[in-house]
Amino acid sequence: MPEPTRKRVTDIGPPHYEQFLPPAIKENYGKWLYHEFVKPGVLMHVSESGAKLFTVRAGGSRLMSIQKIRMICDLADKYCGGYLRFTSRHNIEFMFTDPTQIDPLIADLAKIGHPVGGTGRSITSIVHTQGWVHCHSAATDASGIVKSVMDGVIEHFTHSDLPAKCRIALACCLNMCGAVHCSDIAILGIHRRPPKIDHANLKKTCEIPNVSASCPTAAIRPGTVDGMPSVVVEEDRCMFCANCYTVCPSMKLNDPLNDGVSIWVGGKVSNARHEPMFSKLAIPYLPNNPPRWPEVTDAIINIINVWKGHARKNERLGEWIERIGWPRFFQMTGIQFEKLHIDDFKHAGLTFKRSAHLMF
Amino acid sequence: MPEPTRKRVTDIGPPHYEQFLPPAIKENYGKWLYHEFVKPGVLMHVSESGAKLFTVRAGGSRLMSIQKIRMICDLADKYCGGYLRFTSRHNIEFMFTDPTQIDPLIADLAKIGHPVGGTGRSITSIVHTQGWVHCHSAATDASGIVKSVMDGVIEHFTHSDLPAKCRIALACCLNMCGAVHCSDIAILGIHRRPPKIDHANLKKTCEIPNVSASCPTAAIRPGTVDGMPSVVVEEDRCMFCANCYTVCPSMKLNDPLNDGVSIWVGGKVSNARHEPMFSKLAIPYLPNNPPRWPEVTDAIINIINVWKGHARKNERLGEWIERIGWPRFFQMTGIQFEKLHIDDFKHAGLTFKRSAHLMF
Amino acid sequence: MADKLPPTPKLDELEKGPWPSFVSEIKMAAKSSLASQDLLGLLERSYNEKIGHWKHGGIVGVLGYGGGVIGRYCDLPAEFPNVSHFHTVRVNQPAGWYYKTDALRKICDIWEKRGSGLTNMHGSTGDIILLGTRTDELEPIFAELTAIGFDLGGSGSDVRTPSCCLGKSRCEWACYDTMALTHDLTQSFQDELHRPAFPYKFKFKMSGCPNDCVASVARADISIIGTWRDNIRVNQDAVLEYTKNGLNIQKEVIAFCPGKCMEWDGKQLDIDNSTCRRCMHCINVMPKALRPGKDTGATVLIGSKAPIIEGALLSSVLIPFWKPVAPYTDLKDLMGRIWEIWCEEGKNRERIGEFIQRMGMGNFLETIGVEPIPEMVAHPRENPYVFYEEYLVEDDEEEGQDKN
Amino acid sequence: MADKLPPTPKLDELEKGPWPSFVSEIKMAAKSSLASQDLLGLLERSYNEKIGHWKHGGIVGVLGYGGGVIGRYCDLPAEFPNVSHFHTVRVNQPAGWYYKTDALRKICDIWEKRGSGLTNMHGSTGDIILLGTRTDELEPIFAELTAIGFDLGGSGSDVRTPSCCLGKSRCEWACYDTMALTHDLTQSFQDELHRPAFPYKFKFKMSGCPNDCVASVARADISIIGTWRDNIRVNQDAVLEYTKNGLNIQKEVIAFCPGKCMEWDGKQLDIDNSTCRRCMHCINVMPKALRPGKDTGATVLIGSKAPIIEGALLSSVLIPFWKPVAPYTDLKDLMGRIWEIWCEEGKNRERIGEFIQRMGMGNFLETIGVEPIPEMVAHPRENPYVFYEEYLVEDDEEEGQDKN
Ligand code: SRM
Ligand code: SRM
Ligand code: SRM
Ligand code: SRM
Ligand code: SF4
Ligand code: SF4
Ligand code: SF4
Ligand code: SF4
Ligand code: SF4
Ligand code: SF4
Ligand code: SF4
Ligand code: SF4
Repeated sequence: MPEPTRKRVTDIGPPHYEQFLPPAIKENYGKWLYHEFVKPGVLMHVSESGAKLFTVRAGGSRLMSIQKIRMICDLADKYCGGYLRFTSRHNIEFMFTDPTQIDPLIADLAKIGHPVGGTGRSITSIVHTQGWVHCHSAATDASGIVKSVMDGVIEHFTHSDLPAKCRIALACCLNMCGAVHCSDIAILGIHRRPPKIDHANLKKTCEIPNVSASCPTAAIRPGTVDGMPSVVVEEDRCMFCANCYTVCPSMKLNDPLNDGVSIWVGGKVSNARHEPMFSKLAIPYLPNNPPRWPEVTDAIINIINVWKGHARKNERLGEWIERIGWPRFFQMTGIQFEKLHIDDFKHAGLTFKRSAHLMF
Repeated sequence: MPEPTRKRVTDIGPPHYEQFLPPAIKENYGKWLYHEFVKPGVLMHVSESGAKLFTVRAGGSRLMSIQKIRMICDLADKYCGGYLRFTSRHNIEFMFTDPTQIDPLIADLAKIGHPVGGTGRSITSIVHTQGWVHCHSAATDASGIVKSVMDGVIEHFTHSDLPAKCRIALACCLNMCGAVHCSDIAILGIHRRPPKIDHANLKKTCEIPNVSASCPTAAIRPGTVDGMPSVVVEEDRCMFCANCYTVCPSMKLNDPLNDGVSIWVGGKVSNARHEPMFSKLAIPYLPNNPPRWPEVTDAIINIINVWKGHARKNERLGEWIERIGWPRFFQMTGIQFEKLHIDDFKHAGLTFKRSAHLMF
Repeated sequence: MADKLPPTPKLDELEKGPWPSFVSEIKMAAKSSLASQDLLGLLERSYNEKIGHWKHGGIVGVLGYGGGVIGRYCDLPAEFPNVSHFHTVRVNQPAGWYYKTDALRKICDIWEKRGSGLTNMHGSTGDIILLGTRTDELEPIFAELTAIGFDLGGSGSDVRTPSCCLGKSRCEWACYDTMALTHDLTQSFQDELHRPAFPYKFKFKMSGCPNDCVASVARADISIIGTWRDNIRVNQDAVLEYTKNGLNIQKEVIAFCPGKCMEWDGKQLDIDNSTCRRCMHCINVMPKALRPGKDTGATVLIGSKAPIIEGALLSSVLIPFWKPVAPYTDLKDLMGRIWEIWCEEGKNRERIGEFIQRMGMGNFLETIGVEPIPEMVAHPRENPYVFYEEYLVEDDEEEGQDKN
Repeated sequence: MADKLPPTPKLDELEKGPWPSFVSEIKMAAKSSLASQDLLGLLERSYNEKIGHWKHGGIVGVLGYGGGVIGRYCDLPAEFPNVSHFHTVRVNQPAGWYYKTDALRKICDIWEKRGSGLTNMHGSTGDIILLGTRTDELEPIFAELTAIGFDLGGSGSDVRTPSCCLGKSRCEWACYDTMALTHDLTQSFQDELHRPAFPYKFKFKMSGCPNDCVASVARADISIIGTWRDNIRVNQDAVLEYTKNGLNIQKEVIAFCPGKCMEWDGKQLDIDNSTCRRCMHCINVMPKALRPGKDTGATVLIGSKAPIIEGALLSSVLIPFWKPVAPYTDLKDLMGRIWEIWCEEGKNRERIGEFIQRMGMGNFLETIGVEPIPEMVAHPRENPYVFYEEYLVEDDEEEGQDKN
């Protein structure tokens, strides 16, 4: 086995979590018996010992200033003996044993602009990535769309009023840092124009053989342009993966006129009921329309409403679609099915409908 | 549209079926209302008109002599006004309207060696191919195994005593002429030794470039052997598809020491309940052991017995396995799971277990 | 001639047991056929040596036809001269495999005179297989067959002999007339059937309902499977009757319904037909109580095949609901368009199902002029590698530009 | 400094509405950070131009570490000099994302002094992301972080910062101690985490039960998901209680059970645990009545990843049931064997999941010394292209010969 490495004093690793556990949690670690939803955003966990722990979950804007973190620390000091945690979806959780503290805390959170919710059959925070705030690859912004969509669906954050959980995620390019590929609804930044090649600089900045080799569809080959050694792209073959751009800055994919987002639906991660599923393409393209991306927000609200109106209790979006069939999903949401929806990558044939199980 | 072709008097096509329909069928064509199983091998179809048609299904040996066909014709003349039909699985059906004829016909069929059955929740005739009787590609015989297996499972032909239908098929090589790939149980002739090359004749009989190109795994390349231009096979890469042999007789795959059969289970074709499914590998290799292939027969009887003993009513073999899981299938049948069961062809990754849905 | 039968101790073992014996059949034929006698000897040898004794077939056939005969030669012609040639003749069966005995007897007579006396009733594509004759018998056999109204089936890179379930002739579930369609297509495509001109074989199979009793979805380039668009017809009294006779509807029917669209309250069976998948299960279990709807037709699927070489395929939906109306011009037109592009761009030995995968279903549909619809896919794409076909350029923001 | 904020009419729109606004956060940070001020201006520009303004990052980092910092440079340094460098620092979070406020405040203090004052709490791998600083601040930041007990996380071709659900700390379903395992692995693999030496990144994610609250199955090279081997613990009284409170067990629980292994007769809930798939659904719906069994442990899965470039993968079963016992030597040994073969034969930028597919799972298992078992596959192979590895030769019929 690889030996634990302590060769340099540097590698101290993260602090041990134990020092950060609230006393009620330390005492009941591994002894929890069941939980109840007190109200949206508020959980009660009951221990074998009879102890009760209340958790208030506040929606986080993942991009946070130190000023805000300090305000949140103030609340944790005030209500939770200085303990708090963040969730796997970037929300903030406050835990304490005295239920009378619930409402005051919620009121204080409201004051600093943080709603409480995201538990049970709800929409919780959108897992997302950097977008124009930090990444060179981004085909769209992340935080702006996320803010707009959450504003639009906030009632489903603060109320547990959906057939089941609905997980939304956003990634600003095909690298899919948020791992959006298994989300109930995924928003994906996309390029739609083949690389604009900076022929003047390409030879200087990149190795030509590496650039050609980077293209999974072999669309790129070495060539001389305007007397300079560079590469040529067969545009028909480009599927906009941006792999060439990842290895070479002179192969720019970012393009204001053609970048935008696509919407994917029906993925899930949990093993509950159905095995985990990938999300599937619902809308091939919506424009980048900052600051509020109304087309994206509307499209998502529409999908959620149709699902909410028709699914059975417990049916995640993808499970519902699987029962009613994709043709009806397209029909009910009014989304146009087109050639682009049909897979043409390497396992495409396995996505064809290979039976007579049809609904009319 | 392609014009119907009548350019040569030759192309008369098959006789029109109408002239061969028994009167009771002509009269009730398209008017059938429902059917009942009178007893194994005997169906009653009832028409809107109230007419009743009885069908007696006799097991056929697909390989039949004209002598036997004439005997069968005699029975059709005696009981059915000279009409008869064959089924899509090579059985023989006698149809008439007088139920008192059922038992005498069955008795007469017994005299010429043909059992009655194959209806309802039963095993019916094995769809199969040519084997050593006629095909150059065969890795095993067809008729001999089929006869041996049917002898072993005949009680499930003559009694409708299984959880559901069980369709067995045999193909004597990977060409799979019987389309065995969607059978409850498939018996598949296989080669296991890379081509033995007839270097002396290869150049004469085949085009070397065609031979190399024929190999899907690129195991074959041109080469000079004993001074003669021929081909060389990288044996590790051979997956025994025999595609090289199909294009070149000097690439012999047939090999008495290594040929044999593999057993595949869990396929189906109907849309009833589950969508159609491919069969999956159960036993990678059983030897050719003529004349009665006892290993094959035993293996199949074992699988059927385990299924019969545990499946729910209506569960085809593959549906049952899907419910109980493959680990339990291997455990219950005592079949050893091994590396060869794991797919390594082009969609292999899609067959890995990509969830925590496990049974212990 | 019976006393001349070679000793076949191994094969004789296969005359034992209850199932009809093909060895007995060969022995019967051997009474009047030297070829069948030699076949017995040769097969016994294969049983001893565990290997076949046939060579690759050459191209043999009848004049003007490119298919219908499979050439076959023995690799031990000196020892077994009567099977040195042992070609099979594929005779196109009548739709539904119905016969009058006189027709069958006439075939037997021809085959007694000119062949081994052995047949397959039928081959797995559906033909009558006449098993084993010599090259010089082929023309006479063909002449005599056409004289009694039979013709050859397909082989090679052509339309193969279409086949079908018995459909409306004896089945209450047939949603269209499979035999009529099969006969019509077979007649219409005689040229395509007899004169191979395709990249590879092309098979049609017709089933009257989703039970698919000719296994069309697994082994036909075009699979036509009957179905209905309206509601399952329910006779509630008959449902009750079944339950009284011991049927447990919850366990045996509802638990298996893939549409999860049935409810049973002990008195009334409710079906939400909008999510019924037309799987047939409930109807199969209660044929007296349930029936397919009245607005019947067929689903047309495309592309199934055996595994050689890219892996097996099942057929996939091309037309979710098609109303088969003779002379089926719409379907034949579509076939014309499909064959045109396949003949033009298909590779040698590339079945249509593989071809569609290679060119992409979307592109294929575009070429044959069929709209893409969600019924054609199990689900939309999961991977994000979309070939967007147009993009805007700076100079002219308003106009799309075709990438191609 | 607040009066120096650039005009941001577009971004200001994103301060409206009920959801917490990242724009307000940037503005708050901008009060004490010139970098955040410039970020506002730059982002407004992106909102106007619909394009980002960042360039490929160069290699920046702290001494002796190969990862933990993402270099980032602005393409308009003249106009936005304060974000001309805007590197992020990935700080390894404590397992479960629990904090005491004093620790958090100390991080804030460092970041106020040496960075933009902006963070992500947290990044999608799980790190604390300190968003935007200059190259010359990196060493001081690192020194100050380690002084308060924090260290950097992963980036580049190394072990990435492991993360986990809160497990036994607050969840009744945790089948093993996710936080203990995560902390231990993180500490044990410090070298692999800080000094990239792999073909590509390698992620660990730990979930306490099959609900998988860290989405490990979708985005971890090793996904460790809690489960149990024995029977679901049922409190029948509590089940009854749920039904009295309006739960329709048939419709809401049994109809969704993927194992089809439950029965409810109105009084008693029967579970056939032998075909229960440990999906959690019934337990999720009735947490007071049902609990996972007592013989708990975890399923270890391998190989998930995002789509670039061969298509997305979910993790697949490697060890169906593993008993996590500190110091987890068995697991770490296995990791060693996996990394050995991957480092030796993996291609550059080939994730372990892709590597396994390329070399074949059977071969992979052989190299790492793990027995192939049926739990690893959804089903055995469907295609007949089997690489049989031995064959007999004539001379010596008794002995197998290895093809390789
Ligand atoms: C706090 C958190 C774990 C953590 O360590 O941070 C957590 C906590 C709980 N999860 Fe979760 N889950 C958390 C992320 C997830 C994720 C991961 C994700 O979304 O990226 C999943 C997988 C989602 C998916 O399948 O795509 C997840 C799938 C579940 C499920 C299965 C839901 C389903 O029906 O598919 C349950 C069971 C349930 O809700 O019935 C569940 C149940 C729970 C319970 C009830 C567990 C318990 O007994 O305490 C906790 C409260 C649930 C609630 O809020 O309704 N938790 N849960 C995460 C909160 C995220 C947030 O801020 O909103
Ligand atoms: C005669 C025949 C059609 C023909 O044109 O020749 C036929 C006839 C009937 N089939 Fe079939 N099937 C026939 C081959 C098939 C095939 C094809 C095959 O096996 O190669 C299938 C698909 C098998 C598969 O899925 O792998 C087939 C799948 C069915 C099913 C669906 C069974 C299922 O549960 O999956 C039914 C419905 C049922 O039995 O409940 C059915 C039902 C029927 C009914 C009851 C239809 C009717 O109302 O008359 C007929 C009598 C069934 C019986 O024997 O139990 N028939 N049936 C074929 C008889 C073959 C034989 O000699 O045994
Ligand atoms: C006679 C028959 C088997 C039988 O005993 O029933 C048969 C026999 C042969 N088939 Fe077949 N196929 C027969 C039905 C099938 C079927 C089933 C069907 O049509 O429903 C299939 C699977 C479905 C399909 O088409 O995919 C089938 C898939 C093949 C293949 C693989 C084709 C592929 O695309 O995967 C080959 C190989 C080839 O074409 O090179 C093949 C090749 C052959 C050849 C011509 C061998 C060769 O490579 O030259 C066989 C001649 C055997 C002989 O000496 O008599 N045969 N073949 C069947 C035709 C009888 C008839 O006309 O009624
Ligand atoms: C910061 C973060 C997004 C975020 O805002 O949360 C991120 C940001 C980047 N990711 Fe990521 N990835 C981040 C989590 C992920 C995840 C999710 C996860 O780890 O759970 C994934 C999907 C899971 C996976 O690993 O497959 C992910 C899949 C990728 C990929 C595609 C890898 C693949 O094998 O498919 C790339 C491309 C690459 O490696 O070349 C990538 C590359 C990048 C780069 C380094 C861009 C690049 O090509 O150089 C991004 C730097 C952005 C920036 O300027 O800050 N990032 N990246 C996440 C790390 C934060 C943290 O440490 O906590
Ligand atoms: S998804 Fe793409 S653009 Fe967004 S942070 Fe990740 S690599 Fe950057
Ligand atoms: S974006 Fe992808 S497909 Fe297009 S040229 Fe670049 S590497 Fe090739
Ligand atoms: S399966 Fe193979 S060996 Fe058998 S008849 Fe077909 S081609 Fe010949
Ligand atoms: S049998 Fe198939 S894999 Fe083997 S050498 Fe011949 S063509 Fe290649
Ligand atoms: S496919 Fe349908 S219509 Fe045809 S015989 Fe079978 S059950 Fe009847
Ligand atoms: S036909 Fe099948 S899907 Fe439709 S109601 Fe009956 S069982 Fe359900
Ligand atoms: S994964 Fe399971 S154990 Fe972990 S928090 Fe979620 S429900 Fe609890
Ligand atoms: S855990 Fe899932 S599979 Fe097991 S009994 Fe409950 S619902 Fe069924």
